[in-house]
Amino acid sequence: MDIDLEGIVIIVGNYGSGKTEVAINLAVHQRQTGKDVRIADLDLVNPYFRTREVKDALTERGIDVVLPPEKYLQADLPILSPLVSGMIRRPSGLTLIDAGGDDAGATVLASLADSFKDKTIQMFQVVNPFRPFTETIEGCLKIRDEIEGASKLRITGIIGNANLIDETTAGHIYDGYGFVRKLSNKSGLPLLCIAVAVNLLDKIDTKRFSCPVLCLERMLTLPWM
Amino acid sequence: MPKTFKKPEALSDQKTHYCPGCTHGVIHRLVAEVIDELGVRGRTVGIAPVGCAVLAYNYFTFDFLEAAHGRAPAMATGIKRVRPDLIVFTYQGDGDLASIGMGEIIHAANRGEKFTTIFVNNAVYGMTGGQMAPTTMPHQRTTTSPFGRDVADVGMPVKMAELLSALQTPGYITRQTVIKPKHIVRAKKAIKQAFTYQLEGKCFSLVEVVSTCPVNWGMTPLDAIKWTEETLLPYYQLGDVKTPEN
Amino acid sequence: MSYHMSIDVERCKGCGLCIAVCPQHVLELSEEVNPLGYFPVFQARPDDCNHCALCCMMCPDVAITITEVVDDTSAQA
Amino acid sequence: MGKVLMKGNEAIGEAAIRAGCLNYFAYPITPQSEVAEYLSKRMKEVGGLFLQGESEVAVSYMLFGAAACGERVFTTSSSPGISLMSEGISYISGAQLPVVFVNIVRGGPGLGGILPSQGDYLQATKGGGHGDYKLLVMAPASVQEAVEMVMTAFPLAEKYRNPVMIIGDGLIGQMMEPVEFPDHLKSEPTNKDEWAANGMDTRKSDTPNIVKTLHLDPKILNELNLTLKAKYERMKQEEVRYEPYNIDSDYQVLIVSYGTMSRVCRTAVDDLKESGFEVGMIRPKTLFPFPEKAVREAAGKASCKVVISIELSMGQMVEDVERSVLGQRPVEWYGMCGGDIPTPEEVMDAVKSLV
Repeated sequence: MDIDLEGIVIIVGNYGSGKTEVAINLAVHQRQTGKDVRIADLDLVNPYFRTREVKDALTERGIDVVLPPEKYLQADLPILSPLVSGMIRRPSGLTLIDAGGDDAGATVLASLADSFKDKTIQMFQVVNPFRPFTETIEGCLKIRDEIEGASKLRITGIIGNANLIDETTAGHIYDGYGFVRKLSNKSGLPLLCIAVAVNLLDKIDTKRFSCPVLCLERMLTLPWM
Repeated sequence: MPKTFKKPEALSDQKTHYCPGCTHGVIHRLVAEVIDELGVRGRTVGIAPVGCAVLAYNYFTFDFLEAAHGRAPAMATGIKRVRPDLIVFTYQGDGDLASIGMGEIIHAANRGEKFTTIFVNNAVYGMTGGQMAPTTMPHQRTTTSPFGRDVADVGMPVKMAELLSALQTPGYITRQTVIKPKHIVRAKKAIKQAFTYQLEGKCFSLVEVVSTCPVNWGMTPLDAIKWTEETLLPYYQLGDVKTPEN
Repeated sequence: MSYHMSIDVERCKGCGLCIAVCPQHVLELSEEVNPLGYFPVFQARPDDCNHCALCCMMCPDVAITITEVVDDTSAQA
Repeated sequence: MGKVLMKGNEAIGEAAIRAGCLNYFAYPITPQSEVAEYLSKRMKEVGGLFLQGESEVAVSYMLFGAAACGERVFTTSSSPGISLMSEGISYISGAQLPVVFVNIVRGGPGLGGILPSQGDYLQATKGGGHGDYKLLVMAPASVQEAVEMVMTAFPLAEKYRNPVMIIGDGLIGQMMEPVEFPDHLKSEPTNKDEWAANGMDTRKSDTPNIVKTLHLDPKILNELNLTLKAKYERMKQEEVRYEPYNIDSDYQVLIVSYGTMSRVCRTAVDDLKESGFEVGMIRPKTLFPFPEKAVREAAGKASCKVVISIELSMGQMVEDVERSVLGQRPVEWYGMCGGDIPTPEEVMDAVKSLV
């Protein structure tokens, strides 16, 4: 039971669901299996905690990171790199796209519709039931509708990311798994995997899950850590 | 037909600081009469501007706020949004509303805020000593246009009623004056209509009142009325410019 | 029923707007200064007043009022 | 309700609702726009009000209007926006209205940048607008603390009839932490009928209330300013909040630091302690009133050789620290304010270089 992705994979979700952390870790994980991996930061709405902050760490691992030009990296501007449409038109290996939060962040995807045409695309909704607006199944489904409406693309699967950062316990992981299972049943969307922080792994009985576990190493850290 | 006449209840006993012949006093009285007639004194909040009417809160007998220059429409928005049951009006002059507060009045009108603005246009900054206003007439001399307003340099006088009427949001925008009894009767009707729209929760309403400033114009009160009639009214034409129905 | 017009001398600023609108030419400016320093208006020809109230309407200082006087003669009539 | 994972900006918005403030006027500016985005959804759910004003100037007077008729109201903005609101803040202070402001500070001067900064210390604590006024200023160091400060800010603003400002740098607004919303922070009834222009019928009175800032009589204006001064003195007596850290050790250096910067300093203090180098820290939670006595006493400790103010600004807090230390020890400064945050190692080097 392992995660095996290829082609174009888009990561979406509500604000703070952990999309970027999940996307980065997916990139690292898939790279470790020997695939060619590229990741594009399409978060045009949130100026903090973006993929661009871990560019060097990813590049060292042989992952191709597509970002706006260097001089605009800290700008408060919605700059979409022209490289993005190129990488979508000619995908090879795994092409990961880290979209911004909510429908607002997913809107940019609609502008790339020409590039997405005739391509098979997988789009995963990251869900953390400990976040506002996604505490209920209805909340998650509402966000799914909003994102699909804004991006003009269909969500094809779910990634569970139940956590309270440093205060996450095994209980939270089990509860979160139960929640995304229910969401999967209700929505008919398959569960790709659930994310579990690396330091919690030995406290978790992964046999309780019928989906793969993505081991999450926190890369977007705070300055005092 | 003989009739009685007395000070409205909504007007206080205080003597105003306005100069002899200044029509602010007439406009104050009309607002007070309308508030009395609508029976809303106990739930009215007025907002005084920066300008000659800065002390307006002394002349009425209901709650009042005093605003910073031009910001009265933002304050009125604040009140009306949290207490829609209150009857709110701003009382603003031409410098206050058409210059420093242009942004506030346009956006309040465009949002369709349900308050009423009484806009007193006397084509000059009264309070600060007769300087040029956005509504000063071409060639009109003021203390900052000593050679007369040069429209090539500072543009034409702003017609606020028409400018606000260009907004697509429904509203009641009218221009009146109070220089003669017949005008006063119409002005009062317009003010009452404006407050009635507010009471009905219908729309933003603004009554521009073309007014006089004998002292800063350098005229007797009667000459000021004549000058208003001959010079201001042909440019600032009277009547409803916009009604919520059209 | 009759009407009584009164001018509050202390409120009047002597602007003369009422004089100009009075159709009966009842009003004139006084020669005496009021406490505010103005020469207030007074009814020079009170008998000509028909209580049309145009002066009241024009006065920016609410200095003129007209009240109803209930007297015996009008009650009998 | 258990803990939820929230961004500082969202938590600030939610905290206001939990504190009973259902009126929010704002204008978007990075890095705090998430408050408006969050509340544009949440206020609908709870039947509250969100209005996006046409400018920060207008917003500050919408706050004035809403507060003047006795309703709880707040806004959030970031540095350039607060500069624009400073006009209104002066009027709100002069009219003695309870309004809560949150400033998610970004780099300056001018447009500066969108990354974290503490460059608005002086603006917040010494004025910003015109006239003799002061805000009660609080600075959280975590998302949970931001929640508690916002919830405390409303009753404090009402107690003093004075604006309260919460200063969070961009990182506090943007980072996510687990939070919970205390329900013990309930506020007492206010005396608003005595002053609010809420309509005479509302308070069953026939005496108008007038909310104004114009006082042409010099004696009356002087009296108002004396009243304000007495209020600020009372804040100094009753509202000083701070957190001492490692203050029982025989520290050679005393750090004064607040907000995000203090969290980096905390890590540095821990790491230095492991290497046998003791450093104490006072973290002001209120910037006005400043914890003068705590800093003075901590600086006076026999082992303490030097005091250092560590900030994401070019030493704006130094003069408050100097004023508190009263010349007992030299006062130094370390910091940066381009958007980068010093690492714990850089702080350790700065501290070690002092002795």
